[in-house]
Amino acid sequence: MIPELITLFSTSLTFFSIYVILSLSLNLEYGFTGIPNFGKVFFFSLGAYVVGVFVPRVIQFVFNISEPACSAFASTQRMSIAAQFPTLSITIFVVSLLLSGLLGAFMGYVISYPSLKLRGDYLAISLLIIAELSRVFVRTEPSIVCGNNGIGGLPNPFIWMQDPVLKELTYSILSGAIAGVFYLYIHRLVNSPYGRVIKSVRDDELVSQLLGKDVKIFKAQILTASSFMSAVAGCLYAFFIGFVYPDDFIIVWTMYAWLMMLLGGVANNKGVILGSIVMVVVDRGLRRIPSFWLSLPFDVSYLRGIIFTIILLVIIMWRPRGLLPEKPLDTPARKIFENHLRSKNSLKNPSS
Amino acid sequence: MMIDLLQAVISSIVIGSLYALMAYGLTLTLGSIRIYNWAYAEYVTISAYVAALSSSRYSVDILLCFPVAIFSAVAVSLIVDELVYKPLTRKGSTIIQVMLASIAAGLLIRYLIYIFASVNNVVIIKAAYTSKAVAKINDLIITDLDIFIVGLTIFMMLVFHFIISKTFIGKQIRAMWDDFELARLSGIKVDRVRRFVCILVGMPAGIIGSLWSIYSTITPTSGWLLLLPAFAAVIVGGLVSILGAIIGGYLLGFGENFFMYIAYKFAGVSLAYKPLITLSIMLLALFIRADIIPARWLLSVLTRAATHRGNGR
Amino acid sequence: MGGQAILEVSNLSAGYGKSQILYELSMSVMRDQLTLVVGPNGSGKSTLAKAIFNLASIFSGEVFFKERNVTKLTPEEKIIIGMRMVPQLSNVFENLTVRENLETIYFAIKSPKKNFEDSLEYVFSIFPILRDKQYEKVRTLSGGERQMVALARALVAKPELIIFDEPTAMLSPVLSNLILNKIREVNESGVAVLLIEQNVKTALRISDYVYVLVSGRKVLEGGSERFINNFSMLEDAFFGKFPGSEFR
Amino acid sequence: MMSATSSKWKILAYLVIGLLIGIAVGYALSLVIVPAAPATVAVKEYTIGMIADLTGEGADYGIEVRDAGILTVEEINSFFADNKIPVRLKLEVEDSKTTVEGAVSAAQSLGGKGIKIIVGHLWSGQANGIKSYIDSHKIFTVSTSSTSPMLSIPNDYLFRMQAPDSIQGRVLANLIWKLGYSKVAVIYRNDPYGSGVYKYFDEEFKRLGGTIKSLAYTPDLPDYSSEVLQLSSMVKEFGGANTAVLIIAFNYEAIKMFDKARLDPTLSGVQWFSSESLKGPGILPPAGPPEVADFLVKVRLTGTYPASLTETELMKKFVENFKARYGREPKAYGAYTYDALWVVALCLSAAGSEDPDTIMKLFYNLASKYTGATGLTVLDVNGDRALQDYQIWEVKKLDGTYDFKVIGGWNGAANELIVSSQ
Repeated sequence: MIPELITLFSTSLTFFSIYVILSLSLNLEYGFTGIPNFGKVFFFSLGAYVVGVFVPRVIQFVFNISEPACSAFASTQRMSIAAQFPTLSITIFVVSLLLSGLLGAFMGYVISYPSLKLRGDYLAISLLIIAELSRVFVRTEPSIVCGNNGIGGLPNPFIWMQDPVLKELTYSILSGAIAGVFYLYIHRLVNSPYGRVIKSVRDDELVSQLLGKDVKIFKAQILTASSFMSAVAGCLYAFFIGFVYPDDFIIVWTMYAWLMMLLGGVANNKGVILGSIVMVVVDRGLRRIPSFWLSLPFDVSYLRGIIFTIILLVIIMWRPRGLLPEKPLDTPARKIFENHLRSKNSLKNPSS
Repeated sequence: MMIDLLQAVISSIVIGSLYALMAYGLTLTLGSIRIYNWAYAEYVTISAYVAALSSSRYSVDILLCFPVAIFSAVAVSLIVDELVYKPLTRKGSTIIQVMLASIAAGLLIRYLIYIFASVNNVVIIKAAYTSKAVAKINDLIITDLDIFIVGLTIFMMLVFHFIISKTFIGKQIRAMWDDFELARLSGIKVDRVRRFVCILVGMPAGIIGSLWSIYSTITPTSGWLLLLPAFAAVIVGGLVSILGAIIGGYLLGFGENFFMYIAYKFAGVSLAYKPLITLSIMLLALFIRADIIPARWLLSVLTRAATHRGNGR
Repeated sequence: MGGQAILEVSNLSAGYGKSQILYELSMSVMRDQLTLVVGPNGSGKSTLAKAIFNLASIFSGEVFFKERNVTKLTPEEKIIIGMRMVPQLSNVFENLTVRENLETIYFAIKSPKKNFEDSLEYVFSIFPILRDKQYEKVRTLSGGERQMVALARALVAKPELIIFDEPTAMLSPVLSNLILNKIREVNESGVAVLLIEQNVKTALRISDYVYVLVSGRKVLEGGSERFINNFSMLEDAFFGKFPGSEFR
Repeated sequence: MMSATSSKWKILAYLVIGLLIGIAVGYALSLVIVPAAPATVAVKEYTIGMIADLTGEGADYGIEVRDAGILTVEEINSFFADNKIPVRLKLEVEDSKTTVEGAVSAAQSLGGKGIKIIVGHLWSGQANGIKSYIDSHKIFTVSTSSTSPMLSIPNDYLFRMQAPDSIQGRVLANLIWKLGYSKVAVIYRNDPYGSGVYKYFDEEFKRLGGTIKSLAYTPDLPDYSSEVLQLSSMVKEFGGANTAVLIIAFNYEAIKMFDKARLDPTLSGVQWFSSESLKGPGILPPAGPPEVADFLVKVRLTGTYPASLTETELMKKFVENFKARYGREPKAYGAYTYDALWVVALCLSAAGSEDPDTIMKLFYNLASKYTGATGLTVLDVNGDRALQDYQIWEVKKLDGTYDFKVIGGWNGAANELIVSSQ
């Protein structure tokens, strides 16, 4: 009973953190800078692939396991070994976290090059295609994560804790912390002068160019940062699931990210949190209700999909800026300015 | 050897014409009502199921299945437009929001199809029609289905071309394609034209669906699997050029079958890489469009060859 | 005045989205006159045209066409009852031929089919150049010719009122004079014209009655000759020396 | 206009709130109802997780396994009740959507509910997927369907009611060789199952002295015409004489291939063989298209199927009950589910707890004594079925209806192949 509750909590928390990171990064791209990233799942999957490539190879190299990394036997060995070496498993986790982040950032930077030249909608489709392309490639290419067999035996950093409940709890708390760090980082970022600039880029590129801001550089930086975050999310996901499988990373992930962002509120980080909460509750919640309780003739998983898509449609139709509206920046400068306005409220509020 | 190549060419043409017709529908939506219609996949799937079910379960003659399927596709296309796209356009949503909505609508429909299929236990189904070889030059086989597919698609494309270029409604569509506001300022009843476009777009979907249900077994994801190459064709064709889209369709058909086969035969490339060809071609085209690959002339040739170029700016 | 006014605009406040640009503007266009609207940039001239055609968002006020309240009519319907508008920039279908450009608007108005050739003749009599270019795509035409096509589109199907939004924008002086004269001809042929112009001097010469807009408000109106005589009045209005122009 | 949007917003807000409430209720229910059972009497109720493909392309198999499971649990419970054994079973079914990640998330959500024992229709890809999870969380898992040799691993938590395909591969090789074919063109699914069967078939057939050309195909493509084209050119290169084709595929992909192949004179001129995955619902009419069935008759599609040669009493009984309950025959893995659940039930009653390690030990020796619907379920060191008989079937058309006709068998104990000559 109690362990069940804990497991439920930790699972939800882990997914919540992953969702938050994903949607935060999308919010940074679309909400604040206006880059329509329809390839979210691509950057997300990068993180997972890094785990799938890096972790097994390293463990097998260190303990020279001769078995091919893809074989289930090798994966069992990896798990049992990692269970004996806490420091090792944690180090591997940290390193692969960094690696995936860096790879994500790098790809983000690379992608930013074409995306600057493409018009918004072209960018959207091409990112969507890149995501699909990479998935198909990884699924076909056996040397990365064993093609469409997927690769297992990715030891959770806390696998050495004998009690799985405790293990998952620790992991969830860790990922929650990571999400929190990202949240604070973005909050600071968008409320800084930098934040004002990217918003101006979103609202009117030309003007911000005329103001002497190099739009290209800003977009590149944003894409790099957000891709870093998405990749980290993917890494967390891979370690939690303990198995990397290309066909897992289909367009639905991208849709989820958009759903969470739009639901909560575009360009509003609190909104993103709200969106992620709704997401987790619906997702995990429906998972916990076996289909025969709902007495449906079909499986619940379809119902989940339907609920999500309907919410998404409703949002786009009636509340395209999300439930929570975009707030003006809270910077010291602005506070002073507002006081100034209050003192002599003759002037109109200058734009930008 | 030679025979195999020819066989590959034939399947290239068959698949190519399917893509071309589908790309046609997508281009029409994109050009005249400015929508990246990702839900188009589900129009195809639905009509495929309608055709397959009515022919296999209720043993309707396959030729009668076509009109039924086409009708269903048209109906869906109209419904989706009325419920999703038109309201959004009225609200002045950005093209990105509409694209998002179309993907969402598509997923919704797909889930519904899944539910329908799993409840009635018809997840995997095929139209009841036995295609036979009509021509056999020693080992080279041409089935009646091949001929039927190629003939029908080309015929439909000609019909659509006539409608677009000659009839008055076609001219109105092109006017809308050109400049939406001005079309309204010319007294063109944009909503009526829009509805007509939806019908015009639904028909190819219906035809593709019913043809595919004969050509291969269908599952709720068949439409989506077909949509990616079709979109690739659209992009290769320059997004808003009908002729371009058709050329792109055949290009991809050959890419996936003929070139893939050659690559396998002579370079030992695994057949599994087939989808990659599509997607790479698509990406290449996009990058050419964005001047990231300095080969603009290649695309501009395509687009200039096209009957008319919408304002892709 | 109201007597043979074909277009009445009363207390019109309009803008885009939430931002208001026109403030309680009232004006009227006479059947047989060429009415001119002038004003500095951003004074809301184009917004006025758009608002009359329900293409901008109207906050308050009405628009009457032939004593009928047409404020809420859609642009399509307004075309059908005989109003026309020639927008400033994209005012022709680039990828249609000249003929098709004319057809689209002619048949959209359900005019009798058999008379199409006659109307073409009429149009070509005004713009002879278009006759031999009628099967060419507008894309291939020069700037001046495009404007002519735009005018032709407005004329082809028996209009009663045409609103021109800066027809001479981006045209050489010679061409703009030509176009303006054509517009005058149109007006003399018995079509009421509301002309929105920037190069005031030329426009004044062909117009009968003038409204001056400054920052969304009507600051001045009167017969053209009055302004031709002392042009300084206008200049002062433009530079905001007039009663009513010193809000902001 | 403002009022309109705000009202819309209200609607949306209500929708979301309503959703949250609904879900919250769901939680409450799930938490209240799950623990409610043990609190009743001295009778212990153990919840057994079941993972099956209830949706997606593999639903035919998954649903059969689920139905067999429900049937069996009822039987077990009534048996225990009659014999005053204080043990009851309860089934908690999770859908795995015919995908690997579906199985993984299913396993996780079962694990999240504190379930210690899982019985499931887990084909090898899925079993491979959930393996790390069940091992690290100590969840005792029995698969009714996985047969990949890749997963033959000593003292892990994955047990399998079927023998690994290392045996089936050999049986196929011997079968094809015995029928007088020395050259085989193989097309196999590029996943643990397909490559597993292929690997051992390849070894054995080469050992027997045959030659092989092979082609791996990617699952879930819309169209397989180029694969089929390639297959036929492989057969051509063999020259047709004493050449056969072996297809190791899932039914929904196989149908597409057959439908292309039936028009190819080369491919319809040779005999085809298949592993057990094609024997099952979905490939023959009414589910499958008749023209494909005709093709299969024409090429005399012959294959193996793991089942005891002498039909046991239990099997008869199970089939009768299944028919009586669901009005259709158990075609594929139902019987294995039946046996798996029975052995698990016996273990639970013997152990008196669901501690996975105790269950593991018990499972070994109880299984080796239990003779179920599918014969004696002895396990090898890897926790896989050790002794496995295989039926040899061929697609035949008898007075209008198509069926898998048993034409011979492989005696697992004696390692000998009998094929009725015709």
